[in-house]
Amino acid sequence: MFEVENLRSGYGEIGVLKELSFAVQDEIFAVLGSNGAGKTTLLKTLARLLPVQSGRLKLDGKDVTDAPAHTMPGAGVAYVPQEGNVFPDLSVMENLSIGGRTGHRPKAEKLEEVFTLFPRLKERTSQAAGSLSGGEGQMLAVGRALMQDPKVLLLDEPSAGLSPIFVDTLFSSIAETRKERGVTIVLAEQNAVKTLEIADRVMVLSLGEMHLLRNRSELTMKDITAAYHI
Amino acid sequence: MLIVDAIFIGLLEASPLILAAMGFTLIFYLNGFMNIAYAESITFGAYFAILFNVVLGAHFYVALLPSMLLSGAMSVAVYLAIFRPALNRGVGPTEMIILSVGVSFLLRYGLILIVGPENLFLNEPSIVYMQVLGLGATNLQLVALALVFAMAGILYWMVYYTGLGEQMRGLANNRELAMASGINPHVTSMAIWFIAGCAGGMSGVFSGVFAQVTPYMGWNVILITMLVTIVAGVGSVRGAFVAAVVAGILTAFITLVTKPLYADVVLLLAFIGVLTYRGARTA
Amino acid sequence: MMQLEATNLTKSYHEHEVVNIEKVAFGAMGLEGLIGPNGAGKSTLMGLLTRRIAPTSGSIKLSTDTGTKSLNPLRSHEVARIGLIKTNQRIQGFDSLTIRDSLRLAMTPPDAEGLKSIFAKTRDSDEVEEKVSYYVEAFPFTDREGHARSGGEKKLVDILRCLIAEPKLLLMDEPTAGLPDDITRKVMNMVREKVASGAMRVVVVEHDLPLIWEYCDYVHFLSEGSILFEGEPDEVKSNRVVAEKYMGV
Amino acid sequence: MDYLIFSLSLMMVYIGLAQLLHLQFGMAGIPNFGVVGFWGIGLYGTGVLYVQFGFPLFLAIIVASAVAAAVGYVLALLVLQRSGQAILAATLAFAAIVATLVVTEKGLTGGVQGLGTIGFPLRELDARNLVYLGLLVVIVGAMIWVSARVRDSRFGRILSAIRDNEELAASLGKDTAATKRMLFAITCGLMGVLGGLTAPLHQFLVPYLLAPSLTFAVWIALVLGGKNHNLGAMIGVFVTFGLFDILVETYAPVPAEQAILLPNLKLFCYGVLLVAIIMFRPTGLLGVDSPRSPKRPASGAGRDVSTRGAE
Repeated sequence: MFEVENLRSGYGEIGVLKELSFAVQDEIFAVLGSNGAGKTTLLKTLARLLPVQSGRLKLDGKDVTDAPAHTMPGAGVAYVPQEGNVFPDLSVMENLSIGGRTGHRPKAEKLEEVFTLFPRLKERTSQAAGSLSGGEGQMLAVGRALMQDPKVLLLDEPSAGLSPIFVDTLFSSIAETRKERGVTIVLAEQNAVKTLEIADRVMVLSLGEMHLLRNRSELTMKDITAAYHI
Repeated sequence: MLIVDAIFIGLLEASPLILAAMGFTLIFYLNGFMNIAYAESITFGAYFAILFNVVLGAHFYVALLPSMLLSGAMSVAVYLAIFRPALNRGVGPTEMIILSVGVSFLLRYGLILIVGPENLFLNEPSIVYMQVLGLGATNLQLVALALVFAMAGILYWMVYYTGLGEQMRGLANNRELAMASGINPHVTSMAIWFIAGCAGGMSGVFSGVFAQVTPYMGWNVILITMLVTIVAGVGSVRGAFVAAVVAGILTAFITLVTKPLYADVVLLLAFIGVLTYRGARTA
Repeated sequence: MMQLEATNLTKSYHEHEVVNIEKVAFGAMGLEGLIGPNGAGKSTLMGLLTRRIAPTSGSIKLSTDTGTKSLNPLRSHEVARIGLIKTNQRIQGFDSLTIRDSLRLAMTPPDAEGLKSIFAKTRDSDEVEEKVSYYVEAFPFTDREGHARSGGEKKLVDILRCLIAEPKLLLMDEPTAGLPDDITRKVMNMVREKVASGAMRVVVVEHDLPLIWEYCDYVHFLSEGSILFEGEPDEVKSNRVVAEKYMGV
Repeated sequence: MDYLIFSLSLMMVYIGLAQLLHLQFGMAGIPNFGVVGFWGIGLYGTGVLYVQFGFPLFLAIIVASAVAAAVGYVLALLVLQRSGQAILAATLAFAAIVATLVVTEKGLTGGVQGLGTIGFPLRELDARNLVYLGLLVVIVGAMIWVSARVRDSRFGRILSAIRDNEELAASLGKDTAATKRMLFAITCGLMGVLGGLTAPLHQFLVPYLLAPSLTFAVWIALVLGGKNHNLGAMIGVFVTFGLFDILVETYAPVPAEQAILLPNLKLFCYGVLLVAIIMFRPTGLLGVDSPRSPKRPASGAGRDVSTRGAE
């Protein structure tokens, strides 16, 4: 799916990612790391919201290093940022509807799927997204992304700031999405335990560099702890 | 009776203002700056109407549509030529306003250099006075009122119930997420500037037909439009609609109970008061 | 004696509680660290302590030798004047001021900057110039007489502004983000010296945990808006709750 | 009064207003769009006190200016801590209120008929006109000199800090709100002084003088000359008022029938200039003043101004 070669990226003059190379296959690809490891920067760059400072980015073999952000959904990439992941003034329904603009299937069908996955959203269709609780907001954000009918779903720390019950629900929804719809998922997380339950492969970032990249089965908590410096 | 009078007169007087406030708000909401050159969308709308109605001799109601569309086209042209490059260069909101003052001067005095400073008059459709609910009004006023409200309704519907409105509000709300959701910021912005220009143009045509067409007519209502927009809160089209109607009725009411000129003073003081409590805070 | 104390402090956005702290005290231990996973509410807590963010409920008090003062009714600049200053996580600066002017500004007291100063003969006292030179020359700025050039230099100036202002309690919000390693160490060594000399107390919010373990005398662990554990670095490091919350058990 | 001396006197007033706006906007970042209102309070206040109440001219100017300063202070209390757009709208509204009140209060101001200034000391064409122009030059020169002092002073440093990042300045213990209020009240008072000094130049004070076009003319001049440069205001007024109003309108050989279009052409050119400046040279013709710091170590590396932000 995604091929990343010698990627450097960051904000303005500040470099965050240093020479990152990896490839995402049809899988749940987890990016773990402590605060400030560069997870958000990586996902934003994949979504083309941050310029690539150097290196290449390919999607399905096609070079998208300089593709404008708004063409990415058409190419099958949906992105859920960690912060600002809904349109606060728009209603729940409108948020979903904005997501539903891409893809070929009818909106109604996709809506039904999202409501099956997150029944709570159905009860709140006319409520402004800004007034949702943290967990509901996160569900809406994922739901909006799924409305795009993506091939690749980029999720940036969906568990951040959520209560444990919501985290459980959310992660099982993510696993279900993978299983039912075959969507490739790039999941950036700090929550290693939950992530290891559903990921196929795991890349651990530490201060902008790749600490390790392995299959889940070859990975122990100890490997991760080292990268977290605890 | 005073109140009914006020409401009726207020609605009649506010009708062009409602459209102007809504169009102005759209741009304010989308691009985050007060576009003083929006005054020229209003003025040019009226002059386009002069072109079709007086010069080319079309019926007033026939001239309305092309005038409106041309005004929208001009709005897009100005956006593409000046405002978009400036926004891309990161010009701040206050400088954008000053820039829009420059654009406003350029357009207005350019217009005067071409057509002259004289006041012009549109050929009104034949006027019939009628009694509605015990109040006197002309058929033109009533048609204008109906058309303005229809247009305002269409704008409202467009902003709140169509895909374009959704995209526009999404873009204004969270630009990054909007782009990540596949909204093309350029196309959406152009659409908004076009629609805002159309609303301004129509507002200008009606202001023109009720009084006269002058190069300063847009300028004369831009202050009140700005204030209405700010009072309505940053970029709620719904709010601009309500605030424009309220401002119109309030002006009419104050005019009826006091000396006419004090109406402006009271209204302006009220606006400053609202800004004190509602304006966005800095440190 | 010097202590910043928050009691029953809460902050909610849209009924979503970001911070809920029963009681916490900063500044008692010298150089302290505040750590926690993403979304724990660290930045919100910093904002609450310096009155940039209004709390939903709760009280904040600063106790010094001269007495105890409630911060709740104070405005941002008043908080700074009683000796509580914060460095910024995101790059903040005065674009038109040179590095030196920016530092001079930070250490000039209010009564020296009034209208009268317009007609003063010299602008800044020798004492000010000396101190400014000390800080500017301690670091390898590209242009010591001009403006901060890179994001890193701006970030460094932000920290130096706070150090030169000599607050009683300095809050540092992610000081290392965007700074090269050697500069970070130099800054932290400087901070450690200042704390050791008793000039100020410091709280560092950081995601660079090795730095926390190395420099801090005491560490507060914040998760889900509450202080879950406090102690010396080794205790915190080996604490199960801390590891679990970071890793997400 | 000789037309050239009249024009030059008016030009001095414009330079003074632009210089004060430089202090407000260029230095402290306060977008005052009510310049004509404060100037107008000075103008009409002086006229009314002098004509209707028999105040001596200079006492009338002082009282009227004090009113302008007080109004500035109140307005500052109300809106100065709000966003730039709110300040802009509120000051614009304030100027409209002043203009409206001048029309409504006919008893005092003469309304649209105007207030005859019979008895002002400058009616005769004699040396006093030149002396008055000299006085204006001195006053405006003093304003420019004080601005330079402000720029180089600790007070000016705070103003720059507020303009660049008010929240950061407050977090360092600066009472930014009080500083802005004080600056605003004083400079608005001085705008009143300039208004008061304008009163004797006119035979009649008419409400038309209070049209917002004065505010815009001052803004255009400042932005054109360079809002962050101490001489930007002066250069800007030379280029706009000096070039168009004085040189072209007075001396250009334009046939009478086209001459009526000249003011429109002038304003059209203002618009083009303003757009071009903001698009291509946002710091104005003169760019940015390099801040002088009195003490610098001998190493004295070259000062690079190019990295300074446009703001």
